[in-house]
Amino acid sequence: MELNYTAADEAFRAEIRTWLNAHLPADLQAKVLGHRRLSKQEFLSWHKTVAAKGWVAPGWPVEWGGTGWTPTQKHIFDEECAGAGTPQIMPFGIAMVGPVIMRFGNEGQKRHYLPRILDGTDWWCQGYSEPGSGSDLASLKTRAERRGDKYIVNGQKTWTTLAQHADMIFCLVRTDPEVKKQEGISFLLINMKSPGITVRPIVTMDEDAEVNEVFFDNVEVPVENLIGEENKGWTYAKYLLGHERTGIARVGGSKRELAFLKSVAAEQQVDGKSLMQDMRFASKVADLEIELMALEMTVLRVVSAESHAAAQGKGGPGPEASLLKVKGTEVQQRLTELMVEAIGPRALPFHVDRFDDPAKGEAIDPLAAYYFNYRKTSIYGGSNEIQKNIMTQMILGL
Amino acid sequence: MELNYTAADEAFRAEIRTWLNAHLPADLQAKVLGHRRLSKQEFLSWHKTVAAKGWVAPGWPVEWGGTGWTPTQKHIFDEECAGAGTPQIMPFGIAMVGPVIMRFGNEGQKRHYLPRILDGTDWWCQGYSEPGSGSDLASLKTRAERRGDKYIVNGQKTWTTLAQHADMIFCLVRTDPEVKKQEGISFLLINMKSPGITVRPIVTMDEDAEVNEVFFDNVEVPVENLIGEENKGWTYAKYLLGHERTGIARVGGSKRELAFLKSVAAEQQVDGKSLMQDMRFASKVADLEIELMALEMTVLRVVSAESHAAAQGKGGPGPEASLLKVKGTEVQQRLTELMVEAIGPRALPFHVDRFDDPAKGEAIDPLAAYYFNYRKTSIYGGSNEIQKNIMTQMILGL
Amino acid sequence: MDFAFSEEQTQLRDALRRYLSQQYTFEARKKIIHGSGTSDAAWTGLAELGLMGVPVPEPYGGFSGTGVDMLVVMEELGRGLVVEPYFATAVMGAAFIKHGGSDAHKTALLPNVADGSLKLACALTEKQSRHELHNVMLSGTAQGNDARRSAAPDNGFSLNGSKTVVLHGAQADKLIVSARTSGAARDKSGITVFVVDKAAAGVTVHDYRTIDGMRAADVTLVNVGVGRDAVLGKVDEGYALIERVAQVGVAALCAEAVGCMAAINEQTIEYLKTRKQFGVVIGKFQSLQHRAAEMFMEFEQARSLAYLASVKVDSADAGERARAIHAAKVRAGRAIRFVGQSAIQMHGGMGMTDELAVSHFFKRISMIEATLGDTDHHLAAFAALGSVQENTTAQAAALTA
Amino acid sequence: MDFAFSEEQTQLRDALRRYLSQQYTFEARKKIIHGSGTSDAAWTGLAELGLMGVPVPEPYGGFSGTGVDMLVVMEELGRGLVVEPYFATAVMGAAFIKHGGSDAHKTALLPNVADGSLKLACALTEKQSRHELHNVMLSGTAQGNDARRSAAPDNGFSLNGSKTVVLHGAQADKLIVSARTSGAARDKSGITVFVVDKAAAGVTVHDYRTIDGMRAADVTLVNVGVGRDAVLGKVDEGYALIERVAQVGVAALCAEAVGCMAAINEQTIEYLKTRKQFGVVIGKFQSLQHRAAEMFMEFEQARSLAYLASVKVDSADAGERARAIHAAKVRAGRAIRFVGQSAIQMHGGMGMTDELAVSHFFKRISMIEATLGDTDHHLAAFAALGSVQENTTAQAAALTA
Repeated sequence: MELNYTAADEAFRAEIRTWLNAHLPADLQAKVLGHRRLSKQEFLSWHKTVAAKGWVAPGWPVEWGGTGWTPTQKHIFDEECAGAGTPQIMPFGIAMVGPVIMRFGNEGQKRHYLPRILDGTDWWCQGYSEPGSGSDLASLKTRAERRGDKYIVNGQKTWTTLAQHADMIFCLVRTDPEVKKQEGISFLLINMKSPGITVRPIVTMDEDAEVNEVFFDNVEVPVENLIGEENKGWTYAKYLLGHERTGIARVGGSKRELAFLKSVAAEQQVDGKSLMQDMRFASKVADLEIELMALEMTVLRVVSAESHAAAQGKGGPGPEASLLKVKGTEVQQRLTELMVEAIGPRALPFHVDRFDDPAKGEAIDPLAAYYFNYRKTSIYGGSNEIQKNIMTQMILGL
Repeated sequence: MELNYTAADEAFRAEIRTWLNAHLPADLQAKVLGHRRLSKQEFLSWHKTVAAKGWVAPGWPVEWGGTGWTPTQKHIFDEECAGAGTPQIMPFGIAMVGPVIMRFGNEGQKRHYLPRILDGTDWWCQGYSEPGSGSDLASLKTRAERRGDKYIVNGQKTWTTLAQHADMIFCLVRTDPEVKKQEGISFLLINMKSPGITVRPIVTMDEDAEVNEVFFDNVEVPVENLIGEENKGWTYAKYLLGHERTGIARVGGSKRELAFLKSVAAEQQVDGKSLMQDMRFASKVADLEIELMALEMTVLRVVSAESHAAAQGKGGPGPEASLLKVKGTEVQQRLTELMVEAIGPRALPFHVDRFDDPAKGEAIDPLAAYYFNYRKTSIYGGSNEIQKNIMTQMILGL
Repeated sequence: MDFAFSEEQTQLRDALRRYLSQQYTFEARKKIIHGSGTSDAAWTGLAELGLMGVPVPEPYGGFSGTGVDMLVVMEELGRGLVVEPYFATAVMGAAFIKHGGSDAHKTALLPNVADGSLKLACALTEKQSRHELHNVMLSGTAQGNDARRSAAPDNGFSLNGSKTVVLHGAQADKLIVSARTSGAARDKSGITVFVVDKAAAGVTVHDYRTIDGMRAADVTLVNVGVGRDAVLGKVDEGYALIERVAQVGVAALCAEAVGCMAAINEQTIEYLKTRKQFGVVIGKFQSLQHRAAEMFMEFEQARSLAYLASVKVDSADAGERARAIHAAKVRAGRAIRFVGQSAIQMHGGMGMTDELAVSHFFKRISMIEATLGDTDHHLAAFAALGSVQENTTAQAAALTA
Repeated sequence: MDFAFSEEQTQLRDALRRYLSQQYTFEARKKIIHGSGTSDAAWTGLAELGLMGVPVPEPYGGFSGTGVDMLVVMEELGRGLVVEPYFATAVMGAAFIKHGGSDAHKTALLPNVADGSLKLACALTEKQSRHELHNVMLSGTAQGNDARRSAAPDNGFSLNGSKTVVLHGAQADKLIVSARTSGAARDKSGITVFVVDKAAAGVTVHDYRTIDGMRAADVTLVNVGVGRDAVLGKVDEGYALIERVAQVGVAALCAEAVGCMAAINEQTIEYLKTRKQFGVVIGKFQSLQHRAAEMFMEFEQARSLAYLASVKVDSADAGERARAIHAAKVRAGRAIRFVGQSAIQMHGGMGMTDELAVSHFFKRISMIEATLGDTDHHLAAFAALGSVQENTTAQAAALTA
């Protein structure tokens, strides 16, 4: 057991940090650190900066533009980016559809799509959930009927994150309604500019428009946009959900937010002293910090197990990802709770007009909205109840 | 809404308190307050004292020896007894089988058993649970076969509280194995001295012998010991479980234990001051005290609703009893947790030889055992999971 | 010992619930919060129901309502998710006049509160004060020669400073302002409470939305001159008045939270009964059932102490009053967190949307938690009250001695 | 960054687990705890496996084991619910000698620890001290003329006072005793640590069971004379040594708790898979499934920090060491409460019995929580360390400045 980073790891960290210091624009960083809302252009410009450096897809094979980093290096990279306050690299292309295309796509699909994902040409979104199919994803109803060399797609997807920015959507569609629900699903890539697609924003309780409904009205999709075999889409979907999950705990981001929480609390007064000197509040922060320390160690244990497995030619993470998802979101949500607690009645003002610019207003302005927004984390990506079901079955065998 | 007691209520309280002061023996009180273990004789002598005063069965009709008190008066009586530290009046006769006999028994049964319950001649125990039938009580297997004017009983009961002291046991037995499980159950009264009954103590984790296994090997029971009709026992069993539940919250006892907790904590030092001055510990106590205040109000709301219902000739409490059971046991268990926390490493010594006498050792000696013992409260009498099921179905309609 | 509501209370509740369900629908409310923030029509409607008069003493045109009457009103306003300035005006504002006003104040102001023609707002919180209402820096300076003092009238004060998160500050006609007239920022003495005309020279009000659909304002006072007759209570001794009024406010907020949570629980149960996944309604999943049962229990426990607070808020016994108020806010706070978060979680993605009422209820109760002292604030205050053990017997008391 | 155990560690673990599962069965253990409290045979068996030598430096006949080696041992002893005086002797006792002993102490004592022929116990806690190991009143008085002082040898001390809950005090050959040699009861300076022969005149030991099946003792010292050569560390500066040794102890207890919780979780899952109610195994009920999943998560989180503590306990960086130790004990404490209580609850009545191992595990981990500082104690200590933010980038750090 060796829980210190090697000198090589530390050198790697220094390299990342130096590069981030030089290339992360201060205004962009200020927005991220200040919990402000980012534009498409801002996400994209950062994606392109990282892509130009060759670091945008550390999880990909080197031949397709990956980095060849060890699991530990990937972890360090994630942590440094999160700590620095970089915009998130959207996962829909790099972490989701990319690996599916790589694994199950044909050569033409790989050559066409992968470089465009890498360099940011295509912004992808995810067409999984439907109004009637949330936790029970396999019950999806969006139909794709083959007509000649086209599929005709009809139906609706929902909770489609940032679909308003997207060029492409990967969709689970029903191609055979007669068989068992998991067996009639296919995996289609659809151009968002296709006639018949309508995107309608869903306003969330923080009055943001992160998610959308996407409607398909006789949308024509070329058959060459099918991934793998028809009616085998459920296999690919599950692969996608199980791929690259250690980042799911978001330890780096939570460490940054913990520091932010402390800085906010330190400025609040209670009983004539700083709120961080208040035993009750300090205890809550300490408990949370300890939970986060434990989570970081748990992530690193999984990373370490991955490294050993990789060394023996075995693959990917198991159901531990469910643990990381649940604990990760609990920590994230708790951080936002304590931020709101810290600022007391000043949580109330809703200066939504200030949310695009950290120069407007104060650092505390977006915090209540951030709290409400983050309730999503225990719902999306397989709700925490679903994650507990997975642990129950896969780990505990109940 | 009138949340103060009336002058008449207060006078009633004073009467109870005066009587308790005069009649509760100091040594017995010291044992109860000191969490010591009581002998059969001690329970019984207190039962007889209260019975002699005519207060041992406040829930019974006056004609059978009840008090004619209002629900509020009954609540006050419970509270005063608990606060004073009287031994518990065993519920198996007074609160359980008594009401069943009164409601479903024949005249002969009433005239024979009820006075003996009242004056303590018969110590009753409860034959409900079996090794295979806990939460799923109706799956019980103990057989009673009719042979002439007798039932022949074979099988086993378990978790039988204080069966070692008992003269009589009321039993759910299976008289018809062919029908739906709820429909083949009968309610039998069995003399514990009958040949073929064996009582085997179950040692609990605090090394106490509160509960037992009771084995029936061809035990002969006269048919006149059947309550009501054969195979209708499940109805009577449910009646019993739903009867007289507001006491289930044990608010009076918890108030006494809260005072005890504070007295123990006040004597502990941390950081040069009393543990009750420690913000972390004081917060936990305050939270618990508030929960108990809320529970008391909730109980009084149920009592008040009962009074209104009684005034309109309607009967008893509903599924709110489940709420009182769950919250009541949570408070009781939390009290024991904080007592153990308060005394730190001094929780470890297990001076079980001192548990029968408060003059031996110190007040803190039995506290860890008390904590472990009280884990039972969320298990017995319908586990808290079962109570949540009941609330789900009966109140929420899910 | 009787928890039943009187016939009048039941009638008031029914009338109010009927009015709100017909006139103050979720859609109507949405228009209001995205419009000017309050509705004159609704205000008139509520006034016609007699709501503004409930807390006002009879001699001044009201009904001399008790804390329990206010509970009935606030519970329904919570259930209806009403964003009108009732709390600012009829709860807090009226309480300031009632507990601190002179006869002249009462005669001049209370009848107008009762008939709905006067709106009040309370400017107590400052940027640095968090939950401590004695943390006051806005200065009240007696008359004198320098620039500031010269603004004060004879025997009066000049007010200078800023308040923040003044609930419905911009919608009010008059502001009730706490000011530092002597001592240092956190002294409990040296605070004076003034009634200030919002239209007075030197008063600037910046109106904004709050995240729970209400309105609040930042209020700045520059050389605002007020006379002695603007003082509520006594000069330098205003903090006791503020504390007393805050208790009235806390009791009302707990009642409002109970109304909100009643609605949340109903909506969640309804959702569990209709939403299907895996071929069954999700209310069949035991983990959700048990969470719903826990929401029910949290709600009932919070309700019990909201009732207690509504009765004890009128008590003359300061210790008993404080104990009930602090306990109710703590218990409400715990319930708010659990009930609100659980409701959103069990609604899944739908719970995150602006479209369903449940998210609006969640936001409102969350902000109630942050108003007039949060859970920790009241927990600390409760713990500081010491071990007042009511109704324990002499024997048990002896143990603690 | 590698969490794998070495081949030697894996071998040690396997050998120990095999030994315990064969020789130290639940029934065998029960006989021990209801008999003399410890087993000579087991002690010999463990010694033969080399267990006592793990923490002892090689020059003194041991294996110079690391914190991780001790983790491996303690986790297995936890899993086996071993009641032998390993913690008192090889963890705490050996650490006192290693960190505070002179060469003479080491030479005289450590080889005997390593071969199992010497048992130690640490007498630190007093009735009033609760979790504060600097709360020491047992007096160490330098030589002098009065009755007490005359008992002290030349240049030595006379010890007078009482200790309580001395783990395995009666089973030990020598006691390591903290004494007040100057200052007042709660001063951190003025404490001196002594090695005292249990057989010395004036030493009385009262042996008793502990509720978790161990043994402890009340120890009374009356005019016990000890020489300068009995001092571990420096006179009046013993508290730093005690703190250092307590860290070693905490790391070991966390590892033991992890072993216990691993067993508890396995037993609970097994019970859920076999116990039937309502015609199905109860593991099919979702509320129990989710609780089991939460137990799993609690366990894994506690395990992660037990690992960290086992590595950092050897660190020369005092801040880093304290941070990891406090965090591990807090996290273990949270897990202990949840895992233990849940296991009993899900076992139903069977969980309450002395018959199943699960109740014994529950008692043991509960007492671990109360040993060497409880959750609140370490939480306070952790919070007091301040915001040491490791591995955050310069940008984030700037925010907190």
